[in-house]
Amino acid sequence: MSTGWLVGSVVIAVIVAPLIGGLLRGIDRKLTAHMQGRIGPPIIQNFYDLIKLFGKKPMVAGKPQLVFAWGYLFLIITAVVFFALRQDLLVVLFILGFAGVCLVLGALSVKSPYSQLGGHRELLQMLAYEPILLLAVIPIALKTGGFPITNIFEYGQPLLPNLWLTFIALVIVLDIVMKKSPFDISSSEHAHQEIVRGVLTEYSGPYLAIIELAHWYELVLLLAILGLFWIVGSLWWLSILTPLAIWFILLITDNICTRLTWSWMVKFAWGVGISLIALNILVVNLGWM
Amino acid sequence: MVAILLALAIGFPILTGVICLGIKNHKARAGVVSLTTLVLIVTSILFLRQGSFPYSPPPTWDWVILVLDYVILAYFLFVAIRDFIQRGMSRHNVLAIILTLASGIPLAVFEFSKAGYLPLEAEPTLYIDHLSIVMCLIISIIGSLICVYAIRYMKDHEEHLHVEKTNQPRFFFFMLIFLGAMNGLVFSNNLLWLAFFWEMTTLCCYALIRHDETPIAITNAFRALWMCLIGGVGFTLAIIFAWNSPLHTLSLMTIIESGAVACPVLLLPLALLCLAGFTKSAQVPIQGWLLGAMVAPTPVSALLHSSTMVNAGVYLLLRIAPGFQGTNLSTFVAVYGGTVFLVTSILAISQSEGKRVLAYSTIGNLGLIILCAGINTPLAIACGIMLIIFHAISKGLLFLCAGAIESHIWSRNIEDMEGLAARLPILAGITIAGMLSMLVAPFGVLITKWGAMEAASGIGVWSTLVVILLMAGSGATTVFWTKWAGRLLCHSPLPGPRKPEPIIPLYHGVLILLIACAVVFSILITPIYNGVVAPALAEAGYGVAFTTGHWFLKSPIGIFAAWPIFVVVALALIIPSLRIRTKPEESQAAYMCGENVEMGADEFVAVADERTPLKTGGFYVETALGEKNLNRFVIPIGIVFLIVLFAISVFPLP
Amino acid sequence: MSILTKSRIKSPWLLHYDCGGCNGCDIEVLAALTPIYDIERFGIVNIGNPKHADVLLVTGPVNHRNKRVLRNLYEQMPEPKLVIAVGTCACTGGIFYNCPNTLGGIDKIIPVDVYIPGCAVRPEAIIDAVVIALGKLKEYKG
Amino acid sequence: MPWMLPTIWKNLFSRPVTRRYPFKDIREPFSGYRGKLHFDMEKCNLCSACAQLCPSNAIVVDKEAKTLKYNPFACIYCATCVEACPRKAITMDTHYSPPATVKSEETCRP
Amino acid sequence: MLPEPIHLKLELEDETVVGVTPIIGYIYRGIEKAGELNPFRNNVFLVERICGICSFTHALCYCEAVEKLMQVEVPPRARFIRLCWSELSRIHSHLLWLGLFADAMGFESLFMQCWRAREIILDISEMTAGHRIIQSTSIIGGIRRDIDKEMAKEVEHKLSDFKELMDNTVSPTVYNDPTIKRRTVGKGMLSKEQANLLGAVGPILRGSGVPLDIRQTGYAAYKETGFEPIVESDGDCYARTIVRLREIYQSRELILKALSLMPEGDISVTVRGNPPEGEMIHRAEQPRGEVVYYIKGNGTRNLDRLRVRTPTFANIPPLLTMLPGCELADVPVITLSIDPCIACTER
Ligand code: SF4
Ligand code: SF4
Ligand code: SF4
Ligand code: SF4
Ligand code: SF4
Ligand code: SF4
Ligand code: SF4
Repeated sequence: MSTGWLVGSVVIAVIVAPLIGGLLRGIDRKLTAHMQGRIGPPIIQNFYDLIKLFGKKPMVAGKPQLVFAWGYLFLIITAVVFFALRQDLLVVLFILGFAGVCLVLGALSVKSPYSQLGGHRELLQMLAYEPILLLAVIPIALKTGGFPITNIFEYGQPLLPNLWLTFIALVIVLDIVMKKSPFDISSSEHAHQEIVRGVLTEYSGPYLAIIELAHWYELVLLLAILGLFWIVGSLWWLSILTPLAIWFILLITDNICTRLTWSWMVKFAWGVGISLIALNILVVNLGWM
Repeated sequence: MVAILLALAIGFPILTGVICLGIKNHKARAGVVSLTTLVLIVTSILFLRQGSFPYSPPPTWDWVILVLDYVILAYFLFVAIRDFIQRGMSRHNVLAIILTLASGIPLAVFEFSKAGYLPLEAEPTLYIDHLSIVMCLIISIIGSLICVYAIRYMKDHEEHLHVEKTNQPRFFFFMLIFLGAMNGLVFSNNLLWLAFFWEMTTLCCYALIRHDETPIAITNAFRALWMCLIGGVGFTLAIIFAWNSPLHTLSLMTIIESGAVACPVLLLPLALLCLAGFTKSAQVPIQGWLLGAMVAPTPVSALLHSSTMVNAGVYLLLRIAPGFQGTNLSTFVAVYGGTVFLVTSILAISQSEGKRVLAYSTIGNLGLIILCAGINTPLAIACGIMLIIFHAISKGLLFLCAGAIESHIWSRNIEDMEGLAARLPILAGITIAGMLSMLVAPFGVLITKWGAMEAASGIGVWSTLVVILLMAGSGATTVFWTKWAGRLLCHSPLPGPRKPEPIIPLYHGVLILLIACAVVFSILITPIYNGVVAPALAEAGYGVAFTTGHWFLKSPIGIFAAWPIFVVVALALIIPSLRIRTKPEESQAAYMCGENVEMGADEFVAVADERTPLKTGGFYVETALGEKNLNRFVIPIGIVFLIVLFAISVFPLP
Repeated sequence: MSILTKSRIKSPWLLHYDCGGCNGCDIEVLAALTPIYDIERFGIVNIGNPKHADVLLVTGPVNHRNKRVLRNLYEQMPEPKLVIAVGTCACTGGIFYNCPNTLGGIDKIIPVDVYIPGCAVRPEAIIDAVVIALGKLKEYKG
Repeated sequence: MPWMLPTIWKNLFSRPVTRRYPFKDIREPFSGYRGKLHFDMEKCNLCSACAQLCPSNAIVVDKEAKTLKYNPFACIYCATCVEACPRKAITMDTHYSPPATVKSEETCRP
Repeated sequence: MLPEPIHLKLELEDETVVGVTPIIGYIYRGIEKAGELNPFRNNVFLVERICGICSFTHALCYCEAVEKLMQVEVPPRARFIRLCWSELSRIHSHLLWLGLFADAMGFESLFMQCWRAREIILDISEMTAGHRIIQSTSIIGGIRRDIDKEMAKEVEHKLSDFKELMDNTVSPTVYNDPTIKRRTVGKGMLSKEQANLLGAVGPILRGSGVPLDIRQTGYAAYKETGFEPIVESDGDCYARTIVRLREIYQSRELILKALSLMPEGDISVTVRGNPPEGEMIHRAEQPRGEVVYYIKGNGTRNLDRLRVRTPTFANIPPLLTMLPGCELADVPVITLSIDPCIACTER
């Protein structure tokens, strides 16, 4: 790939990703509303929210909080950039992990009961999904012969038929990261449960906006990772459609079940997610897929 | 020239240690210690410039070593028997006696029967290569910094404990001779020499854990002693089996070069050396001694139990790894290391005492290095070596931070550290940075984790298991580090007026130096790789692990770009401080359902309108993941592993 | 109208606090969120956290115990912020005018932007009130 | 889990039940709704029966000044006054009292 | 989304609750005192606003207490219509609760469906009484509005819509959904003995297997319509949920029965004079359980004492025994399972 191409894709990724993310969140709310028999907000509602938040008077609960908020955003953008540059997938995920740590530390840095609790829950959430996310890279690398995303592009065959077990495990991760039922443990979109808004409790105004923006990037990045499973010449449109379909299924799941507890989540994620991937690695190793 | 260098590296600290024993004056002792450390640092750098070389001292030295070896063993016997008499029989002193005899008697019988009153020689006696130079740099630089730090720490420590007659001469004696012993250990090629220095570090370890002479310290010292002596027994047996093998040698190089594939008989001595390595690195099931060792003064923990002595074990494994390449032993070592990593990382979650968390994390990271040794590919070995470097820096730093914090709050409990970021911003900041350096992406420890993952993702059922252990363990480490960092950070948004943090040059200086090392080395990972790791790999007969370009590390299957992430982190740190001048009126108290007593106080209104202080706490899952609960499984698992170790080395399957 | 003002008008997040009402108005506030009225159409979310909220909906006549809470919540909301007194008892004390432990209206404690009469108020009235309150944002400078 | 599925699926593809107040599909209040109060001062003779019975003190009749003051922000819309007025001077709208930015009393003079 | 402020001071160990102290007083207004200052007829409107959820039952219980004290015979038609409104408020209260309960478990779409069904009930209430939730139709001596034939038809029609909606959405989910069961079955256990000992009332009591419901005493028109309490024996959050869900259906049946059995006639009698000297206690079954009114007259138009004992107050001790030992995530679920109403607890 030429340098121009690379620079272009980075610029597009950095600018377009949040637009898609915001739009997806808006559609999410709209669809959820419709599923509940309501009309729901306009699709671009989340952009209004974001701009409004940026326009609010800053209110700060301690300086470290801000450092971590910015750190969270920047690191996620870095991950997106690395992804756009088709760098090592494992590195992308490590950066994402760092970003997650920032979010938790930001929450833990304020002595507030809700924020503390939310931080700890988020941590457990990371405990649940991080290993799966990182492990998911292994079967991909085994198939394509390396960790860089370039390899996937050059592989020449869709990955999904062989790696659907891994794919399912990643869907679980996506559900946890999107904080949808049954995994909305550390904070919930609708903020009236026992921990108010968990990790976000003590952020306000522009800083809340920063975190929100980072969430958008994160969502798009994860969907893009799911999209990698279809990347191949003529079927490229499937790599856009599949993640969207998955995302839609997750929306439905969100609406048909309750939130479960964190201990269940960790058990489920480790038990099911890790075994799925382990099985997949094994099967690939044995050459059956 | 090289002889002088060796004398400076090994002999000089031992000499100054002995001198310290006689110095009563605090200042003078500080001078001697500082001088030693300076010499050591310079020497180690000269070693780096010198490169690898073999060296055999005159045969008289073999005699000296032989005699001193028995002296040390005799001393162990003496203290154990004395303890038996003074404090009555206990599991620890009995085992110490038995194991001393078990390693001393066979050795004596063997030496005197086989060699006919002559010390066994091996050519060359000492061999200096890049792996040992890396170790020497760690020992000399980090070890020295810790000794410097200890000058101040021991003063505070004794003041806090109201010690009447200072014990510092003895303390620094052991600290310094330990540095010499470690250098000797990493340079030795003759197994007998190696075993001697090995016992010498055990001696220092025992003496330093015991330093405070409290009953618990003494008990834990004996526990450390007998557990480390298992390694001594392993060494003795390894020597005997190696000599009795067709190679008929005591030279480590010869054994490794031959390798167990060519000569399966060597599998047993190699497995015994692995066992010795496991004990020194406090791997499951004998992790107990390292945790017990945390009663020692903090510089001891930093020096022996994190950055230096425990590294001897993993050093040995990396050293002999080429020897068992391609055998089941190698697979075993990888799975074992991974299991230890996972188990200890989970155990660390439930710990509320800071130093115990550090100890578990240390054991876990050593497990990770062992895992690398077991994977045994160039990439893995490179990662193992780099992990030794970065882990030593970060963990040494964290222990020293724990010590410095302790000297302020006189507690090691994580819960008591709540809100230190407000009270001691510099110290807490360094500590948090240190934790992050253990945990997150651009720092060296994670780069090596990345490499290990890439290396471990090879083909095979076992590699599947190993990566899963590795990843699950990493998940657990995130939890305990983040939790601890969070406790340090947790403070109420509007704190009252603060006293500025007292700056203690010896503490802050050393800490800043170490954190700078962690950052700079992580950024300079490519020169470090090219400078020391790549030659070490080549010398051990491995292929190329990474190529470098744009200051990125490239493996055949991946690329790691560290510095761009650093740039981002720097931005995240700088932007808020540039853009946001927090005005006081922008600060706002935490949300407590509107029940804050007044803005700023971290109290809320509760029963009968009383002010109730807000208490927050970390998350420990003590009931589910506590030591009591998990050790029921962990120790048997460890024992099963050791049984498997012998099974596969005695009956090597194809 | 600048895009910021427009966004502010399009995205009011509510914090609802019951200062001692009878639940009548409170459940109507909730009812406004549900399918029949669905105030999320206007971008309104019930956020439950003063630090995120733009509009404070208060029901009830305020008593000597919760006035402190009310003031704290109000202070923890970042500017620009609006307050709506929901229901007769939040406006003046209403039926509780002679109860010994009521203060008679939340405007005794914090400034109020819009008053909704009614006991209990209808969800439609809440929608009207939010619209009136948001009108005030057009003049907001800061 | 699947038991909610038919519902949300149906909802997703059918028109939302939302009444689009204040734009359209507004359900008019039922005829008996107790809304805004109107005082017909032609009929009123300031007998103050309403003021005496009002449970929330929303009506004050000042016979000397010949005024009847009514505070819609204190009224609980219970309709007691409507039933009590001997001259049927008080009526109730089916529309609720509108929200306002200031609390204003209505002062009525015959 | 607990709409009301109660402050539970929780002591946590990791995420397990080890201690609970309820802190109240955020809603206390002094209604009972005001009840002595107001004329006794006006108190109807005041007690209705002790709480806006079962406001009608408060009014009914107060009115019947005063009527008993003054020995007024209420026309039978009034008693039947009172029953209708009282059951309507039970349906809307239970649905409201079920919605909040679902929301506490993060089941938002169920919440929305419950509240959507509830709007039908509120429409009935607005149509018959003139207001969505505060009916203000019961007065001393009877009721203020009649439900005529046409209106009764309309009500029946709406109630069958309601049943259809419930049958298709809410009920199957609550009965079958595994995630709901996971969060509620076995949570917040209260045995039959404990329930009796700690004085639990209402669905909590019946959820623990005790068949006790004040409607059995046959006030209003319950004697004529007949009534059997609904009981579940498991004593956990799920049992309480099922009790309430079944009561929704039962209430619908009761309304239909009352509408069909309702005799023609006056809807109120004129009550003259003031309550005589003397005391009276009257009980009624609110959605949350037994409410007790105590009044003391002194021959003037003001009462000497008005005292209300409300169901949530009685249910707090059982709550405090349910909470310790549960996970933090279960606290809202368990707390909500007693359907706490602070407004009337503190008055
Ligand atoms: S505890 Fe929860 S529900 Fe209660 S006031 Fe606080 S945030 Fe609201
Ligand atoms: S205004 Fe009326 S209905 Fe609303 S909270 Fe107050 S008393 Fe209750
Ligand atoms: S009761 Fe009727 S006539 Fe008498 S003052 Fe009131 S409005 Fe006028
Ligand atoms: S409707 Fe009721 S509260 Fe309003 S003025 Fe009439 S009597 Fe008073
Ligand atoms: S009367 Fe109310 S405020 Fe006073 S102590 Fe009792 S509960 Fe608390
Ligand atoms: S029990 Fe609850 S709903 Fe019923 S009157 Fe009391 S507070 Fe209101
Ligand atoms: S225990 Fe009963 S009688 Fe005593 S104060 Fe409480 S409610 Fe009144």
